[in-house]
Amino acid sequence: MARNTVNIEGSFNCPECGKSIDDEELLKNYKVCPFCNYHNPVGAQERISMLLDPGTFIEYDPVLNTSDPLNFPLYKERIKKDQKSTGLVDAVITGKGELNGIPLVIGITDYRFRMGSMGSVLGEKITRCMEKAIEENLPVIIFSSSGGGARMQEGMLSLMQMAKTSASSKKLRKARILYINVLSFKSFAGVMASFAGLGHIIIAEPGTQIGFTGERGRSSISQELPEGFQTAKFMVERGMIDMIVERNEMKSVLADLLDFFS
Amino acid sequence: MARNTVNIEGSFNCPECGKSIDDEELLKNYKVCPFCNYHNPVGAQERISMLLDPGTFIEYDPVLNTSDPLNFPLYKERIKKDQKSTGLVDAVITGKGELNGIPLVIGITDYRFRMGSMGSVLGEKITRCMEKAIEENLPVIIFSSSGGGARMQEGMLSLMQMAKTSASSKKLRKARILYINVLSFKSFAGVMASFAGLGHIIIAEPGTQIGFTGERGRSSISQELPEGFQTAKFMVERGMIDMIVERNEMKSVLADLLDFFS
Amino acid sequence: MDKNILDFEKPIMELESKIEELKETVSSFQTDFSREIELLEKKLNREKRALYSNISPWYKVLMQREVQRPRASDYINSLIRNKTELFGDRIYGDDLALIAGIGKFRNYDVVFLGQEKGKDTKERLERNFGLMHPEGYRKALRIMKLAEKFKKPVITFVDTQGAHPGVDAEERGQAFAIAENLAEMSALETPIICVVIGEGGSGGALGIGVADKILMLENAIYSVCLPETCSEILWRAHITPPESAVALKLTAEELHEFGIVDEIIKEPLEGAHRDIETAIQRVGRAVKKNLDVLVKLEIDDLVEQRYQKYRNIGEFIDENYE
Amino acid sequence: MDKNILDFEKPIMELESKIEELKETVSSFQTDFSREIELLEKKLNREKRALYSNISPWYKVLMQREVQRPRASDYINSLIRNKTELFGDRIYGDDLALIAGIGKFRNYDVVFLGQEKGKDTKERLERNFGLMHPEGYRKALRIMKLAEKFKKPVITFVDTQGAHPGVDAEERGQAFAIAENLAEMSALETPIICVVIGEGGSGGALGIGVADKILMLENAIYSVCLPETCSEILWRAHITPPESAVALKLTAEELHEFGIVDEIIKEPLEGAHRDIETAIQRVGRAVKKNLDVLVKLEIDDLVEQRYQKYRNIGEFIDENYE
Ligand SMILES: [Zn+2]
Ligand SMILES: [Zn+2]
Repeated sequence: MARNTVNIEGSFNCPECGKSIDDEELLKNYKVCPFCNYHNPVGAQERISMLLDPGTFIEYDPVLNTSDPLNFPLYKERIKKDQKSTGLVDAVITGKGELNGIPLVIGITDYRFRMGSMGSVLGEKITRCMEKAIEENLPVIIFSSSGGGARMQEGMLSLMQMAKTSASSKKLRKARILYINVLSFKSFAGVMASFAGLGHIIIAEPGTQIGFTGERGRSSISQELPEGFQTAKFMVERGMIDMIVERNEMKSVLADLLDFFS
Repeated sequence: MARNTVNIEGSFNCPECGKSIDDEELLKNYKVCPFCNYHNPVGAQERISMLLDPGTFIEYDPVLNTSDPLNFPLYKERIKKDQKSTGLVDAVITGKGELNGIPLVIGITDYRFRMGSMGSVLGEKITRCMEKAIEENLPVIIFSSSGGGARMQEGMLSLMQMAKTSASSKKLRKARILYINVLSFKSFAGVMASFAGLGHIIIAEPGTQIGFTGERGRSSISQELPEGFQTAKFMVERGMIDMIVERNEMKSVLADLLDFFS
Repeated sequence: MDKNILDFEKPIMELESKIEELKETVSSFQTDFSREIELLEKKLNREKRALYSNISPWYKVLMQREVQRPRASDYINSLIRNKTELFGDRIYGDDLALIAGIGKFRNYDVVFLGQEKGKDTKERLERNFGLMHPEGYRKALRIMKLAEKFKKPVITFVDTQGAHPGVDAEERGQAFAIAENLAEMSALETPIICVVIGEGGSGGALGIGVADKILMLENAIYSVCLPETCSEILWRAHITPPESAVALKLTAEELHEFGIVDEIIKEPLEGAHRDIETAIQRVGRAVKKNLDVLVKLEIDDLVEQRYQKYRNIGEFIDENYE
Repeated sequence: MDKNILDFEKPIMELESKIEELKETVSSFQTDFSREIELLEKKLNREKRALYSNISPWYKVLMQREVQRPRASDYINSLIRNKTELFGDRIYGDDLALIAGIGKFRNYDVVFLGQEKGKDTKERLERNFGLMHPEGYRKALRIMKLAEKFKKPVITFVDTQGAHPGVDAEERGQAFAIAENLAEMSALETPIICVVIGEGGSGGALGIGVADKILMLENAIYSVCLPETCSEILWRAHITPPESAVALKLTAEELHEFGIVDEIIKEPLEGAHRDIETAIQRVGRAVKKNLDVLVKLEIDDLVEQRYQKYRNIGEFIDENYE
């Protein structure tokens, strides 16, 4: 699958239909291909600028960094590489901001950084931002673009982040704080099976791939795949997702939801 | 299907395997065929004597009778006929008693009376006995042998008994009072889709037929039926029933459950 | 519109069109016929009122089935603004026989649920003729729980012949799904208003029909079973479906007398389908009026009143007290 | 027993049998060899202790898979009296990969859940090798909710390579079912004790593994992913599964150091499978000891402590604080 983001000077070839699109036009169109409606993955910083009112975002815990607690082979190197290429410290940005004037807490996982997988930093930041939301009584929206689940290189510490972020999601529920998940590009495994699957409302962008077991895990079991398997549309039909929302309508749909549930 | 109960002088032919069984022996065996384990339907009074400690049963509302509120064709005649043949006033007996010394509230619907269907009397008696159980903080066991659902001859008053008995079942739940359903012979439609499907624990006797739509309703839709469709075993595999319990073990299993959840 | 005419209306429709023809014919005369026409039209209207206020139960049944009545989607689309439809039970599937979502009704944020039979053949098949599967009831419950959590009133529109009677529905626990809804709706901590807009059929209708207030359109029906099923069971008594429809007492008026229906919503003279906009606005007004009252109640009182409402339904002879 | 011997044990097993042979041989002599034999056996035992207290992570993995370890059913059958097994999720199906029920453990009424891999080929197929489907997680949740309602402690036995990775599990929302369990278990208002008895594999294990206390058998493993999967992902680094097993830090001791596992249950010298009864009794004692403490806590404190337990798991550099 396509991991491309806009980084070729001047123009961009759609990984779905192959057509060439002017960079500027693509950005104006929220990185959605104007020819085939392919929703290109969006980085965390880009998502913030697409969604929040300009100048309202205040980042939480911007310097939280992995300590490589397992001293895992190649982990440090790969982290550094991803930090350099994305400008992120880890695979998530969290913070507070406003959407059409409505204050909220937001978190965004980024596929470009270790496939958006969850280690201690991602788990801690998600939990902290949920706890802040409870303190300040603000709604929470989490965007997930996580093809990876619990991050292998932090072993069981990663797996336990599933329990930790699910526990803080449950705290949100108990506090009657609106919690919305938006799944974009890919959402699988340990991220999908914890905080990303626990929202009161779960939205997917068109074409998002959603599930527990990704391609790799499934390979052990050879089965005929049903048409459209694990796509957003498939998951709506299977009752798991509330709705599919086009990226250019995302802001207004979220504003409606925030307004309704406030 | 067999509606036979023991009423032929001296001996009884099993409706399942056709073998002849001595009346006395059949009764000693809880009306279960010793040859094929067919569980013959049990009347409400018989169930009480099989299950409760002798002399402990105190009946609630023994004279509650239908008023034929719709003045429905032939209803009065059929009620009189069933009253005469069963010795019951309507299709349910409720009351208080003890099982191995444990006090409880019990209700038993009887297939022989209008197929165990629910009109105002049955609904009122179920709700009253649940309310008594809440007042006295006693566990509730309801046996259902109801092939009929909401009783047609009382029209919408019958249908609303589904809501009424479900509401009192929910009151039991909120009061943390143990509620056990035992399904015997048949449990369908309006009875199954209300109080009989709401227990904390749902038990079925072997061979019980369980579902929403009975044979009549299904006839409109021609479909191949899966093997064992709507049997107790089928429903356990489909996750709807906690367990199947043989009639001769029913008392001890219920005693264990009452003991555990007390 | 032809297929929308039921047998019982044919004479009056004929009279009406004859008067129309007459009007056309006389318009070419110099003589003034207006007084005579006026008298005729008055008479026609009197006849109409008599006819439509006395539609037999069986014709009411047929009206829900054979006529292009306004459906749940009509009421929802017209009465709910800023509508967001929600899908799925988060367990097994989505059921298109039930439309569910959130939006603005008048000045209220509400959650809505509606059984939708569909408008044309394609939609009817997609929506399974409004016959819900277990996943539909579970979707309804999931979304009602959301309403409860965020303290939003629930409005449900009932219009179904019953729950889907197929093998797959049995396999996934149709009876258990409906029972759960009845239990949970009886204690849901937010106001619920149910509007019976067409055909209320047995437990399948009731599965989204437990409410603080049950409103019912004048010509809608609500029955423990189909009149045809009733006749089948009573075949030895030679009772026809029209007779069963009478015996079952399935009209709004009768159900109001039994204390089951709280309020009857008058339809336009010839039925909701002849003036859909008026019908919808009347439903809107009735819902608003009831909602205005319900939202003022303390939640505990609301839930206890709902319990007592159902607690008190039923008629019997209790010799101990009489 | 042959198939129960792993490579690393072969030399010591050989030594042991040689000593046995020797004993037999010398028994025909008049001379007393008992002193020499005793010395040999002492040496053997010292070697054994050294060997078995230093089993490599990879051999621990293999021990859970290739050896007839005691399974969830062994612990449940031996430790729980008056057992009543409960089936089904009340929604879709029953999942035999999970054994669930109620019974007496020591002086406690408890609810138990256990992932069961099965003993022979037939049972393994029936139980899907302990790989749970969404209906299994939902069955677990239904029965845990019953435990909460009636204030009974929950004991769970973890032994699975992971959640079932098939198409049907995806269709019925495997991720969503597991997520719900994690959320609900984190706040369940009754004590939960989890015992990792064999192979704890990823989210599939965790789906019944959120607890107040996590106990773990000395040789059991618990890993974010299979070592093989890890090696596959790191193939360019030429890391073999045994090396991955080291890197992943999946042993009881390592997880205890991370604060993930609360207590390690010592196995009999050669492993739980060589002395099943002792292993089971040790598990019983450890569970009882922890339960004795947990049941004394106020429910609110218990749930808050559980929250804090998970809240505090994770290692990172927070430059604002360092
Ligand atoms: Zn394109
Ligand atoms: Zn027999």
